[in-house]
Amino acid sequence: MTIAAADQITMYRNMVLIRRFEEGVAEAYADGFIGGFTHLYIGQEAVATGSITALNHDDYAIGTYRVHAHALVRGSSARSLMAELYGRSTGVCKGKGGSMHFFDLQNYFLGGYGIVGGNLPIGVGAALSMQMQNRDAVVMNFFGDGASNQGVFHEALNMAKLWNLPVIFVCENNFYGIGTDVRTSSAFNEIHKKAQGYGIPGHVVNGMDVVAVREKCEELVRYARQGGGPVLLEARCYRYQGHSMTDAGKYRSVAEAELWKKRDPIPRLAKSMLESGIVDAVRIEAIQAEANEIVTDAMSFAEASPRPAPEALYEDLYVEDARA
Amino acid sequence: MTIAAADQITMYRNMVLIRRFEEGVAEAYADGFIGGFTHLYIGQEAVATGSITALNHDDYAIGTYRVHAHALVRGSSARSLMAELYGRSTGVCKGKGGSMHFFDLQNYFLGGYGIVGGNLPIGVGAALSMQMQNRDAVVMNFFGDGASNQGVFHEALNMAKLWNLPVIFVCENNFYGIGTDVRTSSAFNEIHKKAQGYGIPGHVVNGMDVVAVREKCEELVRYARQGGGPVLLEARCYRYQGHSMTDAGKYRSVAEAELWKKRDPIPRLAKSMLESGIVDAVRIEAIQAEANEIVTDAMSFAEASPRPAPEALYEDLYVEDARA
Amino acid sequence: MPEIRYYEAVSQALAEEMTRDPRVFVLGEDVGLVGGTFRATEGLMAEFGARRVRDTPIAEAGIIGVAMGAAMTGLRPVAELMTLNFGIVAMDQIINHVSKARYMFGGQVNLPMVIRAAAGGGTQKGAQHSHSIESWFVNAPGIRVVLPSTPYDLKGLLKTAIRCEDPVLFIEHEMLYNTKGEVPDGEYLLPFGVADIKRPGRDVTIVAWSKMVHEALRAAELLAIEGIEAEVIDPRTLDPLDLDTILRSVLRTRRAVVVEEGWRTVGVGAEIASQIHEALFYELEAPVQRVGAADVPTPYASNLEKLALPDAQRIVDAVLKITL
Amino acid sequence: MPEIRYYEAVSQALAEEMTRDPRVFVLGEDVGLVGGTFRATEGLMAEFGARRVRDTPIAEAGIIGVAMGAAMTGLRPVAELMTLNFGIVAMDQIINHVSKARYMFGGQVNLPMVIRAAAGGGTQKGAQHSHSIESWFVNAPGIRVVLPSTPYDLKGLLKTAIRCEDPVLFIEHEMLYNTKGEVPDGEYLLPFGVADIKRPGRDVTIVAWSKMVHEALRAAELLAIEGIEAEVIDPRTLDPLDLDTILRSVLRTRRAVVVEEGWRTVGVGAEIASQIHEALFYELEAPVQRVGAADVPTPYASNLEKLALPDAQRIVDAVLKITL
Ligand SMILES: Cc1ncc(C[n+]2csc(CCOP(=O)(O)OP(=O)(O)O)c2C)c(N)n1
Ligand SMILES: Cc1ncc(C[n+]2csc(CCOP(=O)(O)OP(=O)(O)O)c2C)c(N)n1
Ligand SMILES: [Mg+2]
Ligand SMILES: [Mg+2]
Repeated sequence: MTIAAADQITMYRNMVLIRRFEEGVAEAYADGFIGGFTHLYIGQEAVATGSITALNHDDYAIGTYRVHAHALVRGSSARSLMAELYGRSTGVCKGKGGSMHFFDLQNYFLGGYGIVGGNLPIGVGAALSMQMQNRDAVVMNFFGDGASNQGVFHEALNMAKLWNLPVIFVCENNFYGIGTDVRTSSAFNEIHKKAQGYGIPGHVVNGMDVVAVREKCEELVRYARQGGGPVLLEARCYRYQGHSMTDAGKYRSVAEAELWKKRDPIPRLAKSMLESGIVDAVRIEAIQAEANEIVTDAMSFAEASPRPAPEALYEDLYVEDARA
Repeated sequence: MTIAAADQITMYRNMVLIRRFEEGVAEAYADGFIGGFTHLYIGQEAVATGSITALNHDDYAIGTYRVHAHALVRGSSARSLMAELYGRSTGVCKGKGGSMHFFDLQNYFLGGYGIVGGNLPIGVGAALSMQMQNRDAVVMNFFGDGASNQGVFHEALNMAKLWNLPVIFVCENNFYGIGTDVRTSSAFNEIHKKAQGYGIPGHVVNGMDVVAVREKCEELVRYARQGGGPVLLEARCYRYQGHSMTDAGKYRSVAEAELWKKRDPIPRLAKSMLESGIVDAVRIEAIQAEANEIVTDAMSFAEASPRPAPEALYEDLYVEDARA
Repeated sequence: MPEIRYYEAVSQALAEEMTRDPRVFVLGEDVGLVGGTFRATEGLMAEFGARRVRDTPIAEAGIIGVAMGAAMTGLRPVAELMTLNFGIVAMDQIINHVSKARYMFGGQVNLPMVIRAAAGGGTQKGAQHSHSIESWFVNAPGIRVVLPSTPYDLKGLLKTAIRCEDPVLFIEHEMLYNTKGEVPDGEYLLPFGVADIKRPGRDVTIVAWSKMVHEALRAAELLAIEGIEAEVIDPRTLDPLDLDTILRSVLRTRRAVVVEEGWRTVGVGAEIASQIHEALFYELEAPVQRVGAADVPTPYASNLEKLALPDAQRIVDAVLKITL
Repeated sequence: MPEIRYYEAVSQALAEEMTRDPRVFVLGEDVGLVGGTFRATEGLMAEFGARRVRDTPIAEAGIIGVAMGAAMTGLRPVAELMTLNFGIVAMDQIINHVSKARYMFGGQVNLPMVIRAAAGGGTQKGAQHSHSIESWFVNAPGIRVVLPSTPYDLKGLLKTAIRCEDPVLFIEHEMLYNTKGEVPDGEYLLPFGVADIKRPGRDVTIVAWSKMVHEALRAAELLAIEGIEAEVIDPRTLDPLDLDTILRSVLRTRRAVVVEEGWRTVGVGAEIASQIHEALFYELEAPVQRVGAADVPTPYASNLEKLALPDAQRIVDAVLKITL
């Protein structure tokens, strides 16, 4: 166990907060405060938490439309994210982005993108930028199992390797792209092996074990930062909910879901921390209470926040002085 | 040597005809009879010849913008192809396609396409069609080394393997995409190995040796036809001319070009056929004379042919009765 | 007549045509096991099997290319893009391959294929998931463009599309899937290029398609209260466009408003308005008005999205501008 | 003033801006070693090195995504698409990512990037290589669209584009690269959104951009012989569009013709014509005329291509329709 006690507690805090946050989102969605496509992260907490906490503050992360967790771990406030989901002017994107398009430059989060695979070349471009500016920052580039079949995946990995860029490609393999099983979508469904076709080292980790993810990511981040070039990590995990709020997820068996829920990353870490005496039961409860408060506060903040002013409709499209 | 004497002679005929045809094209282009982008095949004759002659008449072939040779070997008449290049109504596409867009359904040639990689998923679709119609035909899908970096390459190979389709992907690796060396464009530049990332068997062959190409392709065509699924062949070759008529090809060293010209596939086959007594010098000359005549005739036929009538401008876009 | 929903009209049309013609098959993301994100292919896999109702990887360019290859070789594919937003990834295959093949190959081959895609905004799906970009496809020749506004129109037009020898882009509106409408029991087809007068009127002509037809009808009711009788024309197909019906109507009303959900600038409305101005300049009482989306990416916040997209009130305002 | 060619104006602008600002860099296919297919980046690699003049694989979606990632993180990329025909492969990255990012992320990030692309037909490049599709990019908000018609305009506008904080699509015409024009020695910038009156006249206003400006000027000369003085206005940037200059001119001439090389149906001409009709309906003597390409894929045969694309004579005919 190479992860310091304090870091383990931080990761536990993050995972509990993510779980509560997503539960709050589900509630608010049901109550009609949140609209559009909303993709929950429940079940996958260990991946965003274990990977992003291995980054420096000024390393970049970029992801998909399932990025509530990633933004939280990067440091965006629950208030600014919940307000975004409520479509309020106090949201992290002033209410213009919504669930799929969180973005927080201050926290080096380069955004959520709704087009499957679309973020991959963009993350590679950020890595090229780091290299050209001789900054030693790395880029963590998240994608799903389904995304690995998109053309841009191929183009992004090839360029990252050609130019030896500091990118950590993190595949969150939850075994489904909406209702399509990875075996139905990928001829070669051991995704970490797809990296071989580009001469990129591919790794696999148990995405339900946050400590394992963290350890592996610290290794890969170091590797990329030291000039080793791109690496790919396949984190095997499972989303408990449907693909989005409107998906019942009938295509998956109850047995399968139950099996995965037994591996839930949150109690798993709690147990190991309790056993190793890093925390006691009181502390665990305190952390959960704290998360509850943060999310409850975020929801009332969001509800109390004003909607964007009508003038906002035409703002933020172009930088003003661009019109010569 | 498993290729019958008659087949060797046929292949020699084809290669000589291709060479003469392309020389005629260069002439006609210089004289202003041919316009647009025109990509010559000189130097690569052994690839189209050795591969396509391994197909049955009702197998399909589909290729890129460098397909004069492929159409000839498929059986399109030199007249119809030259007339197409001259932009005449007697052309294989009535003069509407031009050099990059030969197409000849009667000869099961599914066309030339000008967008790099664009033909790859289309060829896969034709193979799916053969499978669904329970026809035992296969599809030969040509592309270049540069095309292997396009997103659709990734998508096409994945689908071909997922559905176990009868496609032979033939990469004509001439080591350059216009002026870009394969090492500059592909992180993993042993292109036949890219197939591994999809669980597709990858092979490599000397693309300057028509007999070797033919032998390998007979094996691969048999494999695909018998339900083995997709295969990929990398044929290493060289184009003697610039990328297109307007490219001087300064990016390649004279020494490199000279080295490859020493491996010219045409004299190579002539020599081996003479040695094994399949043909005598007289026959060789006769074949060359025959090719000269065919091309000279094609050029005068093309020049004498009428240009498309003005009404042709709006013809062939839609099937008439589609309008309700 | 029985009432069915818009999405049921899709599956009915598909089932009838697949039963009638064994060459018809469906492919796309989650069309099989899941039955379509919008339930439009529900039950088809159970009825026709996984070969004819094929789940694909998330690879839109590949999907369209595969459909094209199949269409050129004896099948009649119906490819689903899930939503047209993702069709942008396949733009090259649609515009540069599917739309051009028949013409550039001199009419040698037909492409009897349908591309089905959901489109439109209005439910807070945000900037990347709310496109109405029919204008691009109407601009590019070679593909028919159909946008049904009711279950009745949808079923009759989709059956016609499947029997059409030319490629058809069939755009369904996401917000209409659950709307109900009467559909006759027996089989029927609706022709392309024939507009439907959804409401007769003498004072002003409103041209609208897809979801905007319903906004236009709502506007017509509001206008009726003011004593203004609006005629609402639904072209149903934008390529081919039934200009005659539109011009005949405007010749009577001498006033016209064109409504579309897509961006106003260089929308299809600009084309129709120009055609009306060119044909009836001296008959018009006032310039043709255009109503379309604000020229910004669709914002997530519900109040901003409402401001961005056209509605009945905006149509009323446009009509009053030229009738008072 | 010294005369230089259009392609030299590109390399001069790039060299000056790269010297001025170390954040500016160039990437694209064959931009380095080869110096650009149209010689537009000649000498840059020698001067600025392979890091700042980067040859890429043939992967347009990847190229645009990489440029976007670099632009969001401190650099100012100039991505070359070789030709806009290949930009269709990257349509999703351009429209759904580059054009939307700033707005959907609530204005948190600027995208100071330029996408350079050659476009246009006229030299028998055939159906897939002759696009003029600026209309799609003017339809979609979030990216500036610039189409210079002379070396002077090109240099001044490209420098402005590189300094612009917003994404710019910079479309160069393939047939203009070798045209010459006077360009001052010293540095100069030309503003976006300011049209240039290329020829003053009192009888009719002709709006044209890119290569069509020269056809319009030729037409104006022919018309002058008939005693008709045409004013030729080159908007130079279509987004932003200088409508004021156009309307002021039409207010004087009371007659207008809009000319574009792209397909006439739903072209930018439809938008400009509609704007003129809406603003000056009661001042116009006749409906605004539109001249554009025939609504078919560009045919290869020289005589058909000539019929498909607009020219001076077609412009003259359009003017005579409304002046006699
Ligand atoms: C290009 C594109 N095609 C289709 C979609 C619709 N879609 C949204 S998410 C999704 C599944 C993606 O699966 P995966 O990559 O495994 O990510 P996950 O949702 O499992 O996290 C699909 C098909 C899309 N957003 N973009
Ligand atoms: C999508 C796309 N990008 C760029 C081009 C321009 N282009 C035409 S051929 C070519 C090089 C292709 O190289 P390769 O695949 O090796 O084929 P080769 O020309 O060597 O036969 C390029 C970049 C194109 N036609 N299509
Ligand atoms: Mg998944
Ligand atoms: Mg090559």
